[in-house]
Amino acid sequence: MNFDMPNFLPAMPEMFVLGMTSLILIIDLFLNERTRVVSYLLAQATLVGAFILSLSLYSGNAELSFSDTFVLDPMAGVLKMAVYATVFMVFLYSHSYLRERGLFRGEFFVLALFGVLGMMVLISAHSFLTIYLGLELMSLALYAMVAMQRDSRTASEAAMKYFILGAMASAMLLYGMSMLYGVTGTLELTELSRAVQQTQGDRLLLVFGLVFLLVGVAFKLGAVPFHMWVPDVYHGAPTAVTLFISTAPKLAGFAMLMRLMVDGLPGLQPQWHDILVLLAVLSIGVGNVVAIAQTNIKRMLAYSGISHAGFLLLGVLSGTPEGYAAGMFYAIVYTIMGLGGFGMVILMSRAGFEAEQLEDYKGLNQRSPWFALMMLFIMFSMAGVPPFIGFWAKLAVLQAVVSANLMWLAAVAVIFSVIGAFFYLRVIKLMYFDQAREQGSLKPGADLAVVLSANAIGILALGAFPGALMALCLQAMGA
Amino acid sequence: MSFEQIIFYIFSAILVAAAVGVITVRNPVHAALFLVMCFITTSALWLLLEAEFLAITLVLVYVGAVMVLFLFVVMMLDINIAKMREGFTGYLPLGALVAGGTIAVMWYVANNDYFNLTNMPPPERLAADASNTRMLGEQLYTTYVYPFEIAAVILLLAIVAAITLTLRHRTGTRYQKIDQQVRVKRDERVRMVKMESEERK
Amino acid sequence: MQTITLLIVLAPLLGALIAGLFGGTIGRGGAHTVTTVGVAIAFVLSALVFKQIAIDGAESFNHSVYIWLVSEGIRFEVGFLVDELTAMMMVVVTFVSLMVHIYTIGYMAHDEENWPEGSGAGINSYQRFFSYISLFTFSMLMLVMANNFMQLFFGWEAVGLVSYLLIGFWSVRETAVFANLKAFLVNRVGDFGFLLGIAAVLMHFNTLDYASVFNAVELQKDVTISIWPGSEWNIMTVIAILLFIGAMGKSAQVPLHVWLPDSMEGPTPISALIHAATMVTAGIFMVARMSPIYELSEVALAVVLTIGAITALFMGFLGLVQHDIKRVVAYSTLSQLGYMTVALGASAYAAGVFHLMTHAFFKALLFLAAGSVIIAMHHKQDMREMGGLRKYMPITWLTSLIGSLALIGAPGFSGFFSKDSIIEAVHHSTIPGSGFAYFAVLAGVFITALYSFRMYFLVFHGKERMDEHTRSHLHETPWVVTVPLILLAIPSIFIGGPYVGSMVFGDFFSEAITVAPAHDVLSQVGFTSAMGMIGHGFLTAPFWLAASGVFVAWFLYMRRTDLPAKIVALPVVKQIHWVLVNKYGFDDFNQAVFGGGSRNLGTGLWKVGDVALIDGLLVNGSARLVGMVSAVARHLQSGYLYHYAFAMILGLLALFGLFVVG
Amino acid sequence: MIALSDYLTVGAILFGLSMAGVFINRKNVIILLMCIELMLLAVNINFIAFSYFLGDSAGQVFVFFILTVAAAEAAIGLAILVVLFRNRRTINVAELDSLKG
Repeated sequence: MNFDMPNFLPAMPEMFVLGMTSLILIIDLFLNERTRVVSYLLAQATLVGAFILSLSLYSGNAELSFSDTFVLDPMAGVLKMAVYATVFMVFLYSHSYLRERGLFRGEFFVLALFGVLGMMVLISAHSFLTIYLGLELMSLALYAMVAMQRDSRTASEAAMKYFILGAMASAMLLYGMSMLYGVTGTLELTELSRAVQQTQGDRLLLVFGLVFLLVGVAFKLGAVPFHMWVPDVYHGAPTAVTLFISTAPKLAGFAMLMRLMVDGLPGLQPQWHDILVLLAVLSIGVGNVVAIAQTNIKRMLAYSGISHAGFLLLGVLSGTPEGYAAGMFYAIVYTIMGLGGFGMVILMSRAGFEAEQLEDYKGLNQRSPWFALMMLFIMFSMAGVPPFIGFWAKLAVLQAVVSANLMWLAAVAVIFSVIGAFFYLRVIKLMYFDQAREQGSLKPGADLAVVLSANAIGILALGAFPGALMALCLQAMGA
Repeated sequence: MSFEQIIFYIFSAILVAAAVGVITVRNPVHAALFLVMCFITTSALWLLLEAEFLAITLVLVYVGAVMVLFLFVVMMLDINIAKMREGFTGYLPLGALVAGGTIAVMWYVANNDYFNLTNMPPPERLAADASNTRMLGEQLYTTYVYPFEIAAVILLLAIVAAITLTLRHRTGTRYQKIDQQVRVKRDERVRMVKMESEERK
Repeated sequence: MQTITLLIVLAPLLGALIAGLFGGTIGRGGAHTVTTVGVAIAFVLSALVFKQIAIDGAESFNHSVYIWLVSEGIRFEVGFLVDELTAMMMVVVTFVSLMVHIYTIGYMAHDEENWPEGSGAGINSYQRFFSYISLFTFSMLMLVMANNFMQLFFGWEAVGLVSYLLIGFWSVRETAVFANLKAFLVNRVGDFGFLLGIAAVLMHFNTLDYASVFNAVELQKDVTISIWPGSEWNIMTVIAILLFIGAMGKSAQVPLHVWLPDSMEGPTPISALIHAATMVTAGIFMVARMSPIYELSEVALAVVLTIGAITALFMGFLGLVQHDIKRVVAYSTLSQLGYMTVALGASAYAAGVFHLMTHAFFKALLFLAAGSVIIAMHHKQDMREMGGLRKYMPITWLTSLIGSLALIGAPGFSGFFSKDSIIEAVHHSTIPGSGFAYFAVLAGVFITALYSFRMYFLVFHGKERMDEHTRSHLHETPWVVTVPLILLAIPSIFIGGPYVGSMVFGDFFSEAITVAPAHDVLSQVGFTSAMGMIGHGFLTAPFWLAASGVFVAWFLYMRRTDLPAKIVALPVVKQIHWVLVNKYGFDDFNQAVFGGGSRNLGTGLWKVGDVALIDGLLVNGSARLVGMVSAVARHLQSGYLYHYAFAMILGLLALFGLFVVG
Repeated sequence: MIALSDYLTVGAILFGLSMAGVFINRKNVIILLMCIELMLLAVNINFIAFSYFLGDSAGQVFVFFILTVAAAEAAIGLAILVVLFRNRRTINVAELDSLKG
């Protein structure tokens, strides 16, 4: 028996995050209410450290390790850094929200960091095994976080629904993996793609497995018809957790899609292309249309997220590196916008009051012109109005679709996003033209005010200079 | 029909019947016991497939730990089983349709020629002293060391999450804090208060 | 030059940002100082640019400042094109804006009275207002200085946005909010055409840069496209008409004019700045800028001419029956915009733009004077409650008189030169519809004189009809109000004579504006000097029409004040009057058609006439359909776990059915 | 001899039954958790059967991990169930409908 020592270097960020998380877990035992902030600071330090590590490891090459179950390529590097940055923002946003609701506990940060670790594993996965384990590590952390507000009826209901449906979805994913394993005899993605290419004739079995796999991915991304959990969970979870669930896991979900489809099954491109077209059309349609009937802003943003997931799929299904880059760009941009959208909900809320209803946004302009303007940026960006970054993201995926000769698909996407623009504009109308229900100006904490302003202005600034981020995505996809 | 086949069909039949039991009985305790039966019969099938270690693990870990946890929760939650018995058969046809549809498609795929005996003949039986456990162990600690570590993290996460969600500090309970009780001083317990005498009304 | 142009644009923007974001901190004084200084800087620098370009004859300036994105060879960029046309617009915009800034200090001094007690919306409204008008100045400058279609569209939308914000500024008034909605909806129709026009440009020229497009038009002039099977359209005609639909919305041409009178719900300085002097002329400016395209399509020119003539004449009539002082001025603006459009249609772009300039001064003057009267009258706007204000407010009176004389085109005043040039140009035009247009602009002269002096006499002369309380408080407005009036009165008199020779009949605009030789009517008019024009002016029909208008006004509203009521009582006149009071029934017709249900959307849309009718049905109908689908679809999200699971299983089975078995 | 397809058929039947179980069970969340265990069991049967017939140990390794994860999953699922019961005094699936639309 011989055992070659694997190369640990590419996995340094994972090891660092795990070590720090365990450290926080122990240190937190010795903290009380007043000193709890140490856990928070350590968690932030963990993310910063991981960012630095990933950045220093970033190179143009792909590096395999741990018997090819792990890969560090440019896509993994960029997505991981995006995850750290996103979660860093999530923590910043959540800090005072958690404090006001008695949720400011070490476990929140520990679970979130476990979730981050899961995303990292998923992003760097190069075998069915690591994809599954990363996915589960991330999902289990998320289930627990949703239920963390133990005295909330809605949170526990949301957690239960999320758990049951999520477990079903991962079982389906596993079933698909078992079929593909049975046909190809391997779990490793490169070997898998080779074996798929060599499989002659009847591809029935492969497609059968593929469908199951895509169900699992579509569930994570919240694509129709596997989206039913999204609105309920976003609505029921504490807003800080919603903020977490709605952002960083999308990046991981995108990575999972890319690993499975592009790295693992390029040979089935015609088949998954068709399936993704269907999922994308349904998602964009249902997301935009049903959002109109919502009165709760968290649900509205949830449906908006569903439609964004559809757009993300549009980028991937084109099957070109440019398309993948567009999808990645979209995922990152959506994360930034989702942070802003739910961040605004946090900013408007205070102890004992959740600003969840659209009505709560009436006359925001009178109460705080600045934050009304910031919200306007975010809504315009989500609606895809130039010059905000959301516009470029939509443009990029539509270009990818058009270049794949799917004119009709682009047209459908545009029509539905025009319909969808209505509900974003309604928020703006409420803010600017309606009479406020409550008087008194909005006075958020200084940290929240700064974070949200930076986030919203970032949306505008990136819209003015989209080139760098786009170039990064293109580079990561080797386009 | 060979002995192997007899074993296979008997256990498979019990497995399927027990699975039907799990999803149809009302009483969750019965359902849990049916599930135990599923696990045990499955482990028998796995023995046929020369996966001895996993077959034993399934019984030890699943039946021994996980299903006990299930039963424990069922008992703890004190659910009104009488109410659980209402309505149900109404959805059965639709359920049967779903199950039938899914199984039909999957059966159609599973019985693809690709998987028949000629295309995929069973391998030679391993020698009696071949250790399945050793084989798995060697793999786990070398090739699959990275997933193995992640699995460890998942278990840690499960511990943290389960405790976070369910641990309660009961406010009504009184604890004895012996060290403090012993160290108590008179001034901490007795306070002299000067008061004006009051008239009886 | 690049630094200067950037400074011109950024100074007002910076002022707007400071006043808007830190309004609470810097207070009222800080807000008006910072914005006024910002605009003053822009004005001084614009004047400098004008001197360099127009007087010293420097090369026109065309540079990209910043490339936003290059997508498939198409550049999206920010850049400035400064030629004679732009330089003139810049001076006009910044000058009027500066005057309005100063004036607003006085006009809005007591703005808190306009808000209900304790209203959250009224907090810092003063600072907000300054922020908006500075932001408007920035947007307008971006619009006129653009060197490409994308920036033009940005400016176009930005001025629109600020305009809506300002119309609905007093958001606690229901009328203001309604007017705001109306302006928004009507402009959407126009913008839709505009956007389609830009899209057509992009499609056919594959660039958004003005210079590249204009260089390419000659090659493309005979290209046709088929809009629906069996009909071939010249691409230039299509582009020109689509762009003009945008201009119709912004410059309030019939039938997209309905929003402008209602926009008077906004504070008066806004009416002067946005709805008289600058924003509404954006359409005129745009058409003049696009002259190389319009010159290639006689069909488009005829459309422009006809629409302009209709607006010039019929909107003037409506000014006769209004009692609200601001609305009279608003209808007069509509009518004057019609004149400019007529000039464009007749290919006399220079005359149109020249009228744009003179009009900006004297109409801003009239509005601000009206505002001055309104301040003195404690925010009453009904002319029937005024009269004899001359002795209380001498400066306002005198400047109003100057403004009115300029408006009716009294020889020697600025309006005379511009308006007479237009009339003469139309007279020589051979574009289809020019006969009607000539009649319309001539008749318009009489109407203009009549309503202008009706207003003048009702307000400043005759019996004092206001109540005792108001009368006892009447006095001239403070200097921040009167100084801008005086400063605007000066160009209202003098700007015409010195420049008409070079700007209209000379080659001042020859670089900026293209006129096909066949259409060059201005050269046929044959004036060369201002004095010659004045001398000629006394002999021609327009002068006598204007004079008779003034006379009739004097007779009806000074001598025989009983007559107007009697005339209106005459059977035929009564009906006409009814039609006019109801603004040709634009509003009521649509109200009746749409009625009940979707009233808000409906009333906004019907006013746009036939187009909107179809639009209304389609848009409304489909919006409702989507709403219904949405309401039904959300019930699928039943909240039940087993339904969700069922959906997933069905999804899985459907994918099997489609991709595995099928 | 027992063919691979026989094992796969058992797995398929189990998987289909447990999916139907999630759908028809409207009273008790615990049964849903059991159905999920059953689903994973079906997957495991597949993996082990493939592993045996392919002569490749990776399938068994995968099952090892699935068992681990499933145990963790059960623990968290039951914890959520306990929280739910404490909040609502019921674990009736049909009463979990306060979030909808």
